[in-house]
Amino acid sequence: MTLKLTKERILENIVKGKRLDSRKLDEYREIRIETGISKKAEGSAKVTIGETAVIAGVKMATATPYPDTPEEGVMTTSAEYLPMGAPEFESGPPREDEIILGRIVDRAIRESKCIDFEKLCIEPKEKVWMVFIDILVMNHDGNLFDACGLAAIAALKDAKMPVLTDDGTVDHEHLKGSLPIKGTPITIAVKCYKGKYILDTNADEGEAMTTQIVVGSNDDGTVSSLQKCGTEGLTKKEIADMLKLAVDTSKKVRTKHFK
Amino acid sequence: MTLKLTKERILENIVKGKRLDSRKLDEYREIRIETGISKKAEGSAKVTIGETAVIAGVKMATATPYPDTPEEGVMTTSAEYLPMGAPEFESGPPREDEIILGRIVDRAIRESKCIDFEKLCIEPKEKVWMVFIDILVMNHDGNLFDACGLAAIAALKDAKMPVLTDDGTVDHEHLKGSLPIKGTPITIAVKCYKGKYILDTNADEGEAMTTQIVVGSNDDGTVSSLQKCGTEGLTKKEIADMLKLAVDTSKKVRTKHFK
Amino acid sequence: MTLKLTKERILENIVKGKRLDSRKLDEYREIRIETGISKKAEGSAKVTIGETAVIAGVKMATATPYPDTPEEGVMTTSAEYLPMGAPEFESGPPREDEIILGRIVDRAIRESKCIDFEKLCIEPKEKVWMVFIDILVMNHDGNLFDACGLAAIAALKDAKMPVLTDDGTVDHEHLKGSLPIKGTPITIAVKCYKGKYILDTNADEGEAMTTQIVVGSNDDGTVSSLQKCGTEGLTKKEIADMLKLAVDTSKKVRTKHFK
Amino acid sequence: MTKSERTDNRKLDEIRPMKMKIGVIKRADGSAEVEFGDTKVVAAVYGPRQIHPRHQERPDRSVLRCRYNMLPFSVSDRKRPGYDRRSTELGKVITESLQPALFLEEFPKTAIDIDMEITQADAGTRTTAINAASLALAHAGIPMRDLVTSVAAGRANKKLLLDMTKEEEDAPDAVDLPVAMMPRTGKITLLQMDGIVSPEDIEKIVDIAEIGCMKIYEMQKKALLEKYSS
Amino acid sequence: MTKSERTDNRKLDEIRPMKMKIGVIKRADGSAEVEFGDTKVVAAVYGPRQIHPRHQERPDRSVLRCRYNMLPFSVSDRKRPGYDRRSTELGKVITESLQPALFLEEFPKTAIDIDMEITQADAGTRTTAINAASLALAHAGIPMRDLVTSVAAGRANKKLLLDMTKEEEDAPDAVDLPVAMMPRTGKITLLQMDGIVSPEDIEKIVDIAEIGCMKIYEMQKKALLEKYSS
Amino acid sequence: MTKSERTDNRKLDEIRPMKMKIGVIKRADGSAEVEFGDTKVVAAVYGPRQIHPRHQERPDRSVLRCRYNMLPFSVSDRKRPGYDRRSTELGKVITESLQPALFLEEFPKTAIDIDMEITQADAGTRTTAINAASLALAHAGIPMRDLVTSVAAGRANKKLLLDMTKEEEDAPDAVDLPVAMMPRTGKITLLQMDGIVSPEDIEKIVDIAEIGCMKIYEMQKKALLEKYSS
Repeated sequence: MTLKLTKERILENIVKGKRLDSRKLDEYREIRIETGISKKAEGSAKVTIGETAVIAGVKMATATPYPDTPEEGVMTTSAEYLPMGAPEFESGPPREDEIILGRIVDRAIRESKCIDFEKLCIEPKEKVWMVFIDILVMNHDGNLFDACGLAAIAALKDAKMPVLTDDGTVDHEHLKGSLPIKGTPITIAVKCYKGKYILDTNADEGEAMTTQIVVGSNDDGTVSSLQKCGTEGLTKKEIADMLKLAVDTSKKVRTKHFK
Repeated sequence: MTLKLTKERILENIVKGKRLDSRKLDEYREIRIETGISKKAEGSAKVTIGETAVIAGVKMATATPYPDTPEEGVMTTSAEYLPMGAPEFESGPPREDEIILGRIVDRAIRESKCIDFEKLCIEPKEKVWMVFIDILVMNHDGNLFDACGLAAIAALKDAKMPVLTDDGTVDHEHLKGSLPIKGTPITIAVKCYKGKYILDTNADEGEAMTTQIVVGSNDDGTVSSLQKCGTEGLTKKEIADMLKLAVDTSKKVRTKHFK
Repeated sequence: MTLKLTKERILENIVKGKRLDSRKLDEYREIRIETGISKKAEGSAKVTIGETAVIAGVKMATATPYPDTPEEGVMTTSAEYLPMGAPEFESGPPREDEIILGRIVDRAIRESKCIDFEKLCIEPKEKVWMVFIDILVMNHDGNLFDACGLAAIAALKDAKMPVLTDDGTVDHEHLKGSLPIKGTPITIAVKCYKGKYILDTNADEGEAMTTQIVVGSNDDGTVSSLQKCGTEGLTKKEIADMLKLAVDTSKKVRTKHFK
Repeated sequence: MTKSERTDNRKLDEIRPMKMKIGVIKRADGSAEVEFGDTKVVAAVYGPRQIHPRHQERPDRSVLRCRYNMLPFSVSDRKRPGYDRRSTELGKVITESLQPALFLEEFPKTAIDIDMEITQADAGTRTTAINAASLALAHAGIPMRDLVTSVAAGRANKKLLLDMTKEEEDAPDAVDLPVAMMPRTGKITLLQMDGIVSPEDIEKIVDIAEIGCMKIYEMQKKALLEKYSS
Repeated sequence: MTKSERTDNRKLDEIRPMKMKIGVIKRADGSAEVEFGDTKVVAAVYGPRQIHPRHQERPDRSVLRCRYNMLPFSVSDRKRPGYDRRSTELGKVITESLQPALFLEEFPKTAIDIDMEITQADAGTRTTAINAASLALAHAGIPMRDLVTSVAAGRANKKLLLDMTKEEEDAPDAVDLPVAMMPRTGKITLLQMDGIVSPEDIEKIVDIAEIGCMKIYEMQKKALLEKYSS
Repeated sequence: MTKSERTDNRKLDEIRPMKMKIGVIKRADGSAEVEFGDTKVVAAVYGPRQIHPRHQERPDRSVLRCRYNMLPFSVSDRKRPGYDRRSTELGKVITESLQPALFLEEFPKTAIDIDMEITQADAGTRTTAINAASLALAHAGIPMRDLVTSVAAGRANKKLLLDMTKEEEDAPDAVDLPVAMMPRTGKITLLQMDGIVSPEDIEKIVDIAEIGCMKIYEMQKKALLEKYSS
């Protein structure tokens, strides 16, 4: 846990527009995205932002559709902190933070409608494809929302369809064709402290400042998911500013890393 | 938890035939039964006895019958202490007390044969109605057995049948006809302390005196479930007396509250 | 837990080739095997080695075969410490030791191919017999691997097949014919301390010496499962010696107790 | 705004009928029941009190713990009792929406526990739970910077709407945006959203939600006043 | 009472054959195995001893903890290992049936743990478990006011019966009423019942159960005498 | 030994290509990633450090705790997250294969935690995990008697082989025997086996595994040297 003194120094600097690692408030650490990092997955990606490292893998299986969407495939996303990711992470049932992380990334993907679920129908009412996105935090140095969101979409775009054999089992060895993915939703977290907006907080900064909005936005500049987190309230103006910053940032990230 | 002094005062008074709230030993606090308290349930009821408050809801679903009763519907009852019900209640897996409470109410309903399970058969061996009775303790001021038993039967009598649609799903929006309920089993707990019999103990009294029999009895005066609880033994005479008191009391409650 | 002094005395004696109960290093306590100890099981056995006592029961049910062995029955083995078995045993989810114990016995049975799984096929791809072997430690005085292994194979050899009725349910009351068991795999644990090999350690000895190999071997002298346990390494020579001792001992046990 | 063709004939910026009842759970330190259309929530507060398990204790502040729970019969298809990911998320989100209004640092080493039970679930369970919890906190006498007030606004069939119905939430272009705020300062403490929308429309929808919050705020104050004047 | 047409040719007030063996679990402080017809139970006692987890400790008495557990192969269809609601209930009910016989206040801050394992289940597992546990407590040298003795009586095919078989329990008019008592004082410590019956018949059935208890009590005393005279 | 008809054209005593990378997890005290054919494992070490939960603390030594975990997408059919019996067993077996190399008694009251995550699973996940963990321990600066080195040997299609492929493991006569050792003393710390084989052949297979271990040992030393010389 961050020492109280470190926390105070971080906040004093933020007020002056400065950061301890001399980045600007809206400056990212280096982002790297590598796909195809696990041969067994239908799709996979490793994302590093500075020293934060997460991996995501996509697996497919057949499932029964929900009664109210009988012709659509289904999706489930989970995020987990691996014990190796930080000294305080522990093996065990998912913690509150992991559940929130998973659900926010899930919504950013789901609500953007970037997965064409109708193309994942095998037989209406009976059988559809289920897409599992599993995200693992391997090294935690802050900004997990951005990193996990990037890993999820990168793994989806990397994924190939497995083959359904005649006897109904799934052949994961012979993949063919991509998953039906249209668009590239990007999740950006913007923190706020005394009227300053900060991007890409590292682990210490993230503990010092919790209040943020996490925004999932799309190629055309629309927003498809939004969540305020943290222990302080925000004014309408702050929210409007942060929203704009998130959408602008997502465009830059999309252009740079997904062409 | 009741202070030791309170406990001693309660017991000293009971021996003299008195109670701290000046009720007679066999006198109830006011009982109120309100049905239809949740629109989403097939049937529901709220029961208050003094400051004790419980609610029960009935939901129906389709299920496979048990192999040994292929033409009968099934039922399951659970009782849960909500964290709001008392300072010492906690969220978590069901505690021993909750399990006992649920099982005693379950048996009182089940053994009375008040639910006509044969009428809940949809297709022999294949599909029957399953009746879920969920009982929640919202405020605990003693005598949960009586309150939960009343809530369960009141919710059952309030319940309407959902409609089974042509494609086999259950339509909970259009209910029609009552559940096949015949009779009104009533659960009454009678406590015993040094030869005195006490009805409707409040929370403090309930902690001071644990030895009791809980009796489920029917419109015709028969008994269909019986359980001794608590840390002391009872003589045969005490049991016979308490049994009579329970059956007589159940008649009064039935007449007054279920016409 | 063994007192430190007892532990030291045990080890000092072992080095001299002696044991506190004056057995030779390779000498067993009396082994007794009794079968048919639970009428409700398809097969059952109680094994005592000195004061160690375990019971095992075999139950059968129908199940779906694994996709890669559509014409073979399936098996599952579990071992559990009953709270009565030792002061330190507790009720609860299975402990690491219990899981290891169950898995080693499972492998000794499974890998020996002593169960003819093809004869447990009812309908290819659809329905096969599932064999449950449940082993319970009733009194723990060491050498649980040998005792549980013996109980498992004795219960299997005692087991009769239940009857599959016309409507697909299992009739456990009318058993007929034995389970298709060929051969008698025997599990033997050999401990090693400073170059000495010790068989059948009691509870105190077992705590003083943890390093061992557990060997499952067959009627023809072949080995079908092998596992090193404990906190010290072993040389190749030690392993070869212990392996031979285990196989030789298994022959004696098989001859004496299974004719 | 004018009268619309909303399924339940409400105006675009009109909320469903709301009822508030304070002091419904006798043993709790504070409690309230709020009905909002067909949604019904009971909230009860215990605390500040000693914290269990002890390792959750904080030396410098009270720990606010919120439980959001749907009763098994509060929905069409019976909900299995016990926690799921959704209730864990909502417990956390509600905690963070109430926390800015509290002076947690004044009660170090304690817990403030809020239990919110959904007895009937229609649209708006989380916002109704926040409104009920806020009243329960006030009823428990826990000092607050302001009441927290919550309602959702959104878009359906190309119209921006306050307090959408379940049917409106199913519109193909539906956007649902629950908001909680402290009306006195205008600080927003809950903001979630699903559905595709422009940043500009988000601002407009938040404005509409604010209108709703102000109405509910008046009702909350009135309910408290009635409780204490009676 | 006279000879009946009971499925197993017993008289109406005759119990199934019962065997008792004391001292079957070496490491336990006390133990016993009881066979009752085709029901078989092993009970073992540890304690009074230090209590884990510590928060269960009571400053003024020992805590009696009973585990009732059916082994997976003790029933026709394999029972999954682990607790269910029925075993939790029976553990509690058995605890309360034994507790009146013990002087728990003489061993403050300790636990007395009884593990009862059903190795073969036919009618009467809970009553047999109580009989076995009672012997195990005596064998452990734990002071008792009296042995606790248990058996069920009931009604089947219009006859009141002692110790019903599984078949008799399936009669359309079946009533099953397990009883435990301390024979010296006649105090009843277990009483449960399922099935529709008049209060008067309950009294008669309890009388029949009492006859059975007295017989078992003699067998328990004899078994203990033999154990200690050998 | 000579060139064989092995599915992947390796010689009988040839291992799959192996890559080692040290220091891959920044926050850990030590870490390494090892690729072995299509198997990939990341291992990270924290410790010696204070132990939680405290009741696991040992007054006279450090407690080594190893977690072996397959990521959900590391296998063809997605693996549900969470522990199963297999991972519990492998955690224990790996702990016992590493423990002989450590001086646990020098760090009383602490824990040394190793997390091994299988990111891609082909043949040999447990042996690869041991090789990675051993490097991670060295990287963490934890004193060791020797590196622990691990590989499997076995039999397929009547041939004794080093480092079998998944296909070879499916041969009707397949025997798979994973071994770990401390090469300096030749002490074997992991030995498991499935499949029917004579005791004599076991000795031969262990000899083959030893050849593989010596090769990997050289690679491990080289990887560490490169890390510290760079």
